[in-house]
Amino acid sequence: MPIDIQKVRADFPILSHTVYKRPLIYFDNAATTQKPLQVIKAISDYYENDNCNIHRGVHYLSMKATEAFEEARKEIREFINAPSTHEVVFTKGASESLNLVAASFGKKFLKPGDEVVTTIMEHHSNFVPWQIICEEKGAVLRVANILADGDLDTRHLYSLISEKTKIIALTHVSNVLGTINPLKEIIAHAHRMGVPVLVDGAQGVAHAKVDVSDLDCDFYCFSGHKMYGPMGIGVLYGKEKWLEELPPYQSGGEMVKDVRIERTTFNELPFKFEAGTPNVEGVTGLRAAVQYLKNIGMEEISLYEDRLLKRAVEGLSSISDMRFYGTAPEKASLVSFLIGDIHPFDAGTIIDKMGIAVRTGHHCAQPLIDHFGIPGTVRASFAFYNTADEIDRLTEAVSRVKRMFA
Amino acid sequence: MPIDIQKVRADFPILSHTVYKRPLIYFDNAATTQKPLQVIKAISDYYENDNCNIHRGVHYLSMKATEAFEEARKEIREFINAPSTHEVVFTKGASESLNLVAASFGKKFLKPGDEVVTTIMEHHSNFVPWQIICEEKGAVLRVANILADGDLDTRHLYSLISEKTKIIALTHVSNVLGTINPLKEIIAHAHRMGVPVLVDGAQGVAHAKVDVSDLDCDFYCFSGHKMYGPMGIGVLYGKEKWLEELPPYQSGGEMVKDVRIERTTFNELPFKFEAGTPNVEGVTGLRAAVQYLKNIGMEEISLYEDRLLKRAVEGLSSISDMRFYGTAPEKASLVSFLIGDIHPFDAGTIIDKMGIAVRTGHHCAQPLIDHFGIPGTVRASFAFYNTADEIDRLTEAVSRVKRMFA
Amino acid sequence: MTIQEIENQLVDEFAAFDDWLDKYDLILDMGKSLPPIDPKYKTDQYLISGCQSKVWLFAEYRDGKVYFTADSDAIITKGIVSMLISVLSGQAPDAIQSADLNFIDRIGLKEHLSPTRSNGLASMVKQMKLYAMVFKMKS
Amino acid sequence: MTIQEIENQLVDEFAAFDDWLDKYDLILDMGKSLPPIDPKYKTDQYLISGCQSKVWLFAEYRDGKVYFTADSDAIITKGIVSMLISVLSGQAPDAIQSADLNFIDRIGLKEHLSPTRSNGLASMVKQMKLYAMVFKMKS
Ligand SMILES: Cc1ncc(COP(=O)(O)O)c(C=O)c1O
Ligand SMILES: Cc1ncc(COP(=O)(O)O)c(C=O)c1O
Repeated sequence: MPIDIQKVRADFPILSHTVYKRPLIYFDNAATTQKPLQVIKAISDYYENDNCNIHRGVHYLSMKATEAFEEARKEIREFINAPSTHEVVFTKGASESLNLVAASFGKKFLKPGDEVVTTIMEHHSNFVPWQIICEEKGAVLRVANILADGDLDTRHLYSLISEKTKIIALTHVSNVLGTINPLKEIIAHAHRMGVPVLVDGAQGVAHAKVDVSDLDCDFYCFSGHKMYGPMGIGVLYGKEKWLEELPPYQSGGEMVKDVRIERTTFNELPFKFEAGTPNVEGVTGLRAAVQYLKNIGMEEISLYEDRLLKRAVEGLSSISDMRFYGTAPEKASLVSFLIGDIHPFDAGTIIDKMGIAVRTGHHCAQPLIDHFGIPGTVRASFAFYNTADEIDRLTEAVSRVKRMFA
Repeated sequence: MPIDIQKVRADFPILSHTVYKRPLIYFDNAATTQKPLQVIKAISDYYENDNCNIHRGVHYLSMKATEAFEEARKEIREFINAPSTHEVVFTKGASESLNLVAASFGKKFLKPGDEVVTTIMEHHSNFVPWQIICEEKGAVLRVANILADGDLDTRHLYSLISEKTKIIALTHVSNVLGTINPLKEIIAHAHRMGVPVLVDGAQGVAHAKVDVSDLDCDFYCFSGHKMYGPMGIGVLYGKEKWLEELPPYQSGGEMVKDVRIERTTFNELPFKFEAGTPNVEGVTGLRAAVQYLKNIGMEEISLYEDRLLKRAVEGLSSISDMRFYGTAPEKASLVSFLIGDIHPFDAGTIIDKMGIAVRTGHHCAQPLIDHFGIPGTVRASFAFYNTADEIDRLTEAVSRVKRMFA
Repeated sequence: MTIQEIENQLVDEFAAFDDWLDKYDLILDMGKSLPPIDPKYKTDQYLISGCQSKVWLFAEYRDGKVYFTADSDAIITKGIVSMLISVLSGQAPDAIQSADLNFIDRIGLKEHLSPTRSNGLASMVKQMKLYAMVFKMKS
Repeated sequence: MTIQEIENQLVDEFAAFDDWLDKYDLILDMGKSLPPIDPKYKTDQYLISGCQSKVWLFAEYRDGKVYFTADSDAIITKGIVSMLISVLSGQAPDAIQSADLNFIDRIGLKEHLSPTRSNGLASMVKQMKLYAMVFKMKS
């Protein structure tokens, strides 16, 4: 069923706000998405009825909260089609998931002279942790280039893979360019070379159906807050064989089996990686978000967002001197651009005053921005609650900026 | 103003629930506290009106969320009387704060033969991270004993401090025994020996006024969810001189200054330690919790909870064969006990069926439980929304358990 | 009696009580009446460790039937163990493997067999079915 | 004119406009009219780096007064810089140090001077006051 945009928008209270006396147009969805009432209510309901610390309690509330927690894990397993619930680890966000793998994988598997392959389009959260662990272990970080349209240069990527390569860490979707990487092909290639692949799914999971079994990736990381769920919760999917091998990351709480003064043994998966009191609220909210998305349908969402993208590209292209960053054929629903030589900060400030929230700057992908030799871009990123009319308002706003700075 | 218990209870919707057809009595506050409507509403309001990713955005919502985030930091600085806001780092909870310090401090300062001093009453979250980093660095973990009443054996603790000692990590309040450690004295002593002190404040911060400047501790760690705030948010207070010296923990997002392919430089405090999208929801909820506590008054809370403790001890002591764990003169508002030889799991299961939520087991403090040579304890931990009547119902429940298992 | 018949009998016994505490009184009685396990099997090798209560389980195979004995350090756990044994002990491996043990749910004790429950009973059932499978393969 | 008088004048100028875009038009004009900084000061040494736009700031001391010149790569930033310079340049160190610059707030541009804002302007004001302090100490 196609998206009923009025109905959908009614689910997101913040969308009816005004800023600077103009209706808010929220195009900063790649930074964080807004939350439907269903998620907000799931959180209030949780605190009003079920709040409790979980797992080890034998009392009623604790059992109820534990059950809710583990039910959420099932729901998320299904959402990404992970083979098993114990391959679904809850973290505080994509950054933590990525740091966890970099730290634990690095600790166990990286030795001097080893190599980690990544790309120049990575978000800092999938770049700096590898840079740090490589330096610590005397390993080398190899960085794959992009082509002129923002597509990953897979030939360059493949040329970087050798017997020294211990892991490939790359993004599903670039948060600056929108480029959707050909994961299946890359992963199959890497596996033929015996190299595991970590995917940063922060920008991937909310906009199209993700199937980690089909992708056959070794790790997949994402955040709740970028998929209409709460802040402070994220997921690390990892293949059992890897998660079993990796040493624990943080410790304390539920993740131990036996703590002796002399030595500690660790709990089984997924608990081994979940130190401290888990964020039951976050998991409950994320579950509500997943249910909401399932209800609308990921296919409908993709189709709708693709149409928004098409309209945005058409509208903005009609303005002269536009410089687009990221025009790959497979592209998520966002546009990164500069308006002639106008500084992105200038453009963003004025666009904001017209009630439109866009992000400007390097978008935590500085190596990529440096590659282009620019101070940053203006990025408008769309969600299924945005409308064609809002897109047209963006085009008008950009024209206005151009006139103001002429 | 003394606590108006009816008014207070009305703020906590969950307290009017029934379980097994009996009114819920929630005595698992040391595991997690319930949330007042003010906190629940702060969260909904945030998502309905202000939700946004922060810091680097130039648009309206982002600026508003950034301001809210930094205002919360100020409020929490004031709550614990930290000298400066940049000494207040947001984490996902006490466990993460503790892991952060253990990992970063260990990386920088621990060498083979060095020693870390801790106590046998620590929660796993302040024990296992030190155990792991000590093993990694070839350092030795020294563990201070307790006295018969559950007080820390400070003479033993002091005897463990030497030139080899690099840091002391101890809890403010034991989550099993309730013992409140004489922090000021210990910290002053440690500082005379030139040794910094980390305090696990997870059980300390919600029950009495904490003043980190007065304590002069080097680090103080706590969780939002144990102080009437949301799950998924916590705090690390650290003295500037230490936080400046420690290497970053997780990376990505706001915590970098400049990311080059060759090398990354890091942001200033506190951002250096805040990788990834911060949990603005959690921080907003925590702020509401702090305001709520300030409104009631920490002194009133302490007085009230002390009275509950006194009543519980008196009531339970009237039952024969009770075995109490933790009877130190300075004690937080919780009782840990066994009823004769009845297994804590048996006792807890029956007490639960009477509608009373208590926790049973080792409470993530296995070294301490092993020290006593018992399978665990039953722990009832009180909050300012509990009543004298509820305490009496616990005494009855315990008598009933005793009769059932006689 | 078949597994199903014994299950029904147990459900009936509990149906007589309305209050949870009375049901647990019955569980305690069952716990106390669990025949003791041979002390030589009360070792780590036969231990199924939950987080809070321990369960020791031993099984023998005679004449096509599996016989279980068990013990626990907690009496409520012993009570549930006792029920499981009365249902499964003396049955054929096939019957044990296919038993869905829904009587626990029907009595209202489902929580005790939940894998997130901290008492090792879920692992115990798994272990009982494993014994059955192994005996069947060997025979 | 005193700092306060110049501030008031600026506030009046903005009061004429109701719409935010008109106010920003005025800021752009001010940005364009900022006297250029001597290129030799447009180096890293004089750079105050915000996250998004760069600001270069130079100061001289003559006859008891501090004179600032500055530049930025973003025109809005230049506009705000231009206002700050028109208010503070040519003033005595004491006056600069004690200026609270609330005109920015009164105009409704407070956000631009917020330390969490990503444009280096808060650091620029800090730097201007620092210059004033240093010049005062030297004299
Ligand atoms: C591609 C990509 N990876 C990782 C992240 C980090 O996600 P988070 O900040 O939620 O941890 C982001 C978002 O900021 C992103 O866009
Ligand atoms: C004394 C103590 N330290 C640390 C923790 C860990 O706190 P959290 O689980 O919120 O990270 C707890 C609570 O579980 C505790 O009681």
